Amino acid sequence: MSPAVALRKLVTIVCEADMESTLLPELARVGARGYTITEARGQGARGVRDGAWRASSNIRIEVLCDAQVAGDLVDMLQARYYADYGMVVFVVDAAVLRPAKF
Amino acid sequence: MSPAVALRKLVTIVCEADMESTLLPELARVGARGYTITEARGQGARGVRDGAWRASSNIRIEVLCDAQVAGDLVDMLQARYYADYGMVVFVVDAAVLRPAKF
Amino acid sequence: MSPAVALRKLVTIVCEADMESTLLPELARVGARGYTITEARGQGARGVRDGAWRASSNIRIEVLCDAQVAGDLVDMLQARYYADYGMVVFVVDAAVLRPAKF
Amino acid sequence: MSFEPVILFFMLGLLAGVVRSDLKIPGVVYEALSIFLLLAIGMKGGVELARHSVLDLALPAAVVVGTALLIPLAAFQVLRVVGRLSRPDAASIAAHYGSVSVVTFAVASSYLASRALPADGYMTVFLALLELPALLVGVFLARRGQGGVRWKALLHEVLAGKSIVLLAGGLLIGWLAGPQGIQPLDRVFFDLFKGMLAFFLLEMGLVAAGRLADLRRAGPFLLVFAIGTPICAGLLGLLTARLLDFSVGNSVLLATLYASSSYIAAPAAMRIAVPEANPALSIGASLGVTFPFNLIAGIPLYHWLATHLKGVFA
Amino acid sequence: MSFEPVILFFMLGLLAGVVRSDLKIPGVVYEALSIFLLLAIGMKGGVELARHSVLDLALPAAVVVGTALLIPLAAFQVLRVVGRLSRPDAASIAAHYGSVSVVTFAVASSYLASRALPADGYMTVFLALLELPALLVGVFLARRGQGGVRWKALLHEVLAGKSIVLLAGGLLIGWLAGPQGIQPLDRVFFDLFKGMLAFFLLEMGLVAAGRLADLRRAGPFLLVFAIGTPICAGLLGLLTARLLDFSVGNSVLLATLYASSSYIAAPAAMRIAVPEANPALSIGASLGVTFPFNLIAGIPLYHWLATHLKGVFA
Amino acid sequence: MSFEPVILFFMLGLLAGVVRSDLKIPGVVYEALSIFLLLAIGMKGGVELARHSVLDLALPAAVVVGTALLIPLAAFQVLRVVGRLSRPDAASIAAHYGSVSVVTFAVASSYLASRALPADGYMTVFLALLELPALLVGVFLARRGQGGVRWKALLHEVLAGKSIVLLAGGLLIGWLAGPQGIQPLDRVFFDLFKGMLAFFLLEMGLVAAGRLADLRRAGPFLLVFAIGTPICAGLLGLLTARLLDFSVGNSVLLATLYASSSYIAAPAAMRIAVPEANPALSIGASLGVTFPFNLIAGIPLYHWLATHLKGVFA
Ligand SMILES: Nc1ncnc2c1ncn2[C@@H]1O[C@H](COP(=O)(O)O)[C@@H](O)[C@H]1O
Ligand SMILES: Nc1ncnc2c1ncn2[C@@H]1O[C@H](COP(=O)(O)O)[C@@H](O)[C@H]1O
Ligand SMILES: Nc1ncnc2c1ncn2[C@@H]1O[C@H](COP(=O)(O)O)[C@@H](O)[C@H]1O
Ligand code: NA
Ligand code: NA
Ligand code: NA
Repeated sequence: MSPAVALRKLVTIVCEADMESTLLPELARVGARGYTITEARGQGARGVRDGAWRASSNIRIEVLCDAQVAGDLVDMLQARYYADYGMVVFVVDAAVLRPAKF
Repeated sequence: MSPAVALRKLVTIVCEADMESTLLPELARVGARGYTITEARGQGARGVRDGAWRASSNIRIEVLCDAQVAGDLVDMLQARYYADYGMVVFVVDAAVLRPAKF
Repeated sequence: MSPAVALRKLVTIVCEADMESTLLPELARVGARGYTITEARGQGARGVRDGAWRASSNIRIEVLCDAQVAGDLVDMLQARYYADYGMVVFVVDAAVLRPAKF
Repeated sequence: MSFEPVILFFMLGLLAGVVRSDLKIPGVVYEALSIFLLLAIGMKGGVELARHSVLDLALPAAVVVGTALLIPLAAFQVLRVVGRLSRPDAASIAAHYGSVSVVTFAVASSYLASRALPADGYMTVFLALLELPALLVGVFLARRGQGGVRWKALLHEVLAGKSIVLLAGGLLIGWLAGPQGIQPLDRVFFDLFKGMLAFFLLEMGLVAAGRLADLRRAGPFLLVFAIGTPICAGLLGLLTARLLDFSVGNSVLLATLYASSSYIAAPAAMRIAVPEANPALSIGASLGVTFPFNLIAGIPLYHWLATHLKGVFA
Repeated sequence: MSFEPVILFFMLGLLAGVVRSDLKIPGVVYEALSIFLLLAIGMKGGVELARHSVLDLALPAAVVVGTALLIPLAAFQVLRVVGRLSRPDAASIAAHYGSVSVVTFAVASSYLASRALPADGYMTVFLALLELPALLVGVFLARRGQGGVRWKALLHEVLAGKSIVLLAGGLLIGWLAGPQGIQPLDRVFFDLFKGMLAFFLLEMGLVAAGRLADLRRAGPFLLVFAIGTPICAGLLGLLTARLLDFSVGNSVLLATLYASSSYIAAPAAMRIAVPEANPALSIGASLGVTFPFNLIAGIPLYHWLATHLKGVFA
Repeated sequence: MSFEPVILFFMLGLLAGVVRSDLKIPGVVYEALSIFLLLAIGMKGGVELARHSVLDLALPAAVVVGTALLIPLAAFQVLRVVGRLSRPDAASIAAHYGSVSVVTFAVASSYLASRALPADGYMTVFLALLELPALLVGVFLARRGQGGVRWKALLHEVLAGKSIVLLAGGLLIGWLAGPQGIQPLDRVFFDLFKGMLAFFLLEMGLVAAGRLADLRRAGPFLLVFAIGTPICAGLLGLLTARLLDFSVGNSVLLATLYASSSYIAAPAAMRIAVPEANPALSIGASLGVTFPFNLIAGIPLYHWLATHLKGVFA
């Protein structure tokens, strides 16, 4: 692949749709420069969330960032939101173009 | 990253939307404790699925689980559904918080 | 996991929804045999894209392919589209069933 | 021949699909419109039903369901013997043609209305009754001698499927509320019906355009089948109507029901119960050929035949 | 008892949910319908408001908002002391019951209309005014002595929330445009109202069916609470109406407002302001029990009480 | 000045966007409403067209398309020379202003209707004809002397684009079906038109609010351009109307077409054909300034001018 490729972290957060307005400023605060959101539904420890109305819909947020920001992001979510909200977070290594962007 | 992080498998299944009611119980049967679904469309060996109506829509199911469940899940899909349905399955390593959850 | 599993690349492209009709033929041209699309919104260097209308919506395209096609795909996107469009591309290793398919 | 204007919307959709327009009607709008149409058709039927004794319908219903079962059985033989299709494919296609199309029925009703030909509201009951049995027959044909059918799951799939729930639910609501009770809802469910049908047909045109390619791959036999079957089934419907001494309007509706093929309930049910069947064949034939054929040529043909058969038999 | 036909749609949705039908109304349709209903209710109120002096409403509004605040305060005590719920859960549920349900109000209006019982359009103003205060009380109860509430963010969340924006915006548009100005929009906002409400109730039935399971887990106390609270709150509403010398129609509407519990604004606001509260409890009680109770039994009950209390007091 | 009430919905949307309300109209609803409006406008025009000879329109159409081409050419010069914008940006913005806005046209029609000012249905034909040419001019200006334009792909993009397909398709359906044939569809396509337009404007207000920020970054030149251009283009439209001896109603509509700038077809076409152009500039100016300007001040201004110019020339 082209020389401009470098490894970064892809952090994916699946959470309640109602958290969007709360979480987005937090992402910026820990240093994320962007995000991508898709609408989702699912099931987990807190039961089925079928997307029939906003209160039972999920969103799936993806953040590409460096390892430092990824760590801070995960720690922040753990410290402030994990206890009270239906939420799943996972981190994957991803090769990106224009690494300076993330 | 925080010490509570551990490696798990992220299994992603892209398949016909009509399979949802059939597949979800199967996931639980092989031991998956949750899943996330997003609506999708696409193209593959069976042609274009443009999402214009249910019969040509796909869904994208993500399951976070341990390697054992991931293996069973993939084997089950292979054995029972691969021959007859438009379906793509791939598995990625993911670092998760609260690993006991998956 | 079953012996039919092999490693491939998962290329994910997040870009403006209006690019869909332009990009899909390009994917085929570099040798991709399929793709999966989900509707998305997000934020990046070019500002917020909130999905309120087509002109501010994103799509998220996933392509499973071998390393060769992945490299060509990323190079093509870099050469022809990166300068002018809001776009993020990342590549992840994925274990797939039926590797001959990709 | 004077055109049903709603059909023009189907043609516009077809054209847009063929010239690869970027016109796309979101899948969600398709869902919402189909819910509206099913409910509205059910309610219209239910309101009319309130004017009749339900018991009077029992015998005609039995006759209609019984003769309609000949359609999937005969279609299966033709598909196997003449078309040399695999057992699952033949069974799945037979199920589609044995079942019914709600939208074709709606277009036929609106065809009759614009010609001031009266038809009875309780015909909707036959619509609801004819959806399920052919699907069961299809699964039975696919699985004969094999076992392994999860009949309970299948029955649940169809009986709790959205088309039966909405049609039967609408019938019940219309029947319970009666004309007076429904009246404040008329503005939505009745006045808007034809416009909504026009939109839905625009969308069906777009979808059908995509199915034509599938069909082209399938060869000429299926094409002939997809036009011959509605004509034969329509004739069977007219004979049954004659037997039951139906009016011309009711006869046209019954012929249309027999001639129409399903593309809402059947594809989903077959995909689950007969997964080896290739949906491109059944949906390509049903939606790509039979649906437009019925809309454009079939309904006027059944009308013409109903008028003339009346004379022959009388 | 003669049935409001729109309620039949709620029951159909409930039934479809209980038999696990594949009938699903896309979330987007839910959003679109709720926007329509909020705007239309606001506009209807605004047009009527143009016929009154706004100042005349100031005193009744103060009384109504004041007495309505007793509901969350009393509910909180009951939930804490009798129900032994945690402080956040008790506060969140209290906020839901102190706030109001727009759809319950709409069904009550349509109940009155089909009985030709007059009610004043400005009742919508109370609807808009009653949504917010109970939410603030709920957050206050949850956080008392703890600090750390971002009141500004919360106020923004609710005041700029879609239900207030659409209700108040609709009121303003109706008021500015007046009956003549609105008239070309009547075909959509007034004529279609009841049919759209029917659709929305179908959807609410599906959603409520899913909530019933949540509630079953919560035990019998919450069930009793979810039926007892609307009755008590409804009585408080009737007393307040009596105090303000309201007509029977207005009294029924006020009682319904007091008795109704929120499931649009409250869940979102509580999720953000009191995240430790379990939404399964508040939504399960509010949507799974109180909403259907008010629709089916509550509104006729408040009507009956309004008619008879009138006699008692007079 | 008496207000078109539909404009209040635009303002409500704008306000909701500015106060960062959580009110969001799903993108799917935007799509569905725009399909409805395009089809309905086309059909209305087609029905009226049936009353005229199409040939009579050929000459005026040529004149209208010809003079309207001056708009993108002049705008390009101004943007290059005065605004010092890059060639692609200037070309893309010029294309937006040379093309037309369907919703602005609809608001002008409804403005005339509520003032009982007659206008001819065939004006819709000009709407359909004016969309495309300016887009071609824009691409030509961007690429002059460079080559590399895929004209075939571009023509297909626009001609098979949803706005042309639906407008032209609606015109054809209305023309083929005629007033009687369309009549059963009136309840949806004509009666609901204004209410649907109101909803769409609510959504446009939300979208426009988001664009204002883009524009602020672009500096004062573009702001002046976005208000000056519609005034000049509107005057050109009035002169053309005078030349063609149009009625006052038709003159207002033509001026509005000239003055309006595209934000459905143009953004998508420019994004593909002139990707180096920054869409924040063209959409910010077109949707953030010119669209609201035309709605609130432009249309009444063109009306006033049309009435007075009539006197001047006569
Ligand atoms: N094992 C899992 N795999 C994938 N997604 C999950 C999993 N568990 C939970 N989720 C998602 O995360 C949301 C919240 O999970 P929970 O907090 O466990 O209820 C669920 O609604 C799912 O969308
Ligand atoms: N190479 C690929 N990359 C990403 N998604 C694919 C690929 N091939 C197939 N898909 C997805 O899987 C669905 C079914 O694939 P198929 O069975 O090959 O038709 C398609 O509609 C796509 O959404
Ligand atoms: N750091 C990031 N993480 C995830 N998605 C991103 C990121 N940056 C940009 N995106 C997505 O890519 C789109 C275009 O990005 P941009 O070109 O930076 O404006 C955005 O609208 C987001 O959906
Ligand atoms: Na049939
Ligand atoms: Na209340
Ligand atoms: Na213009």
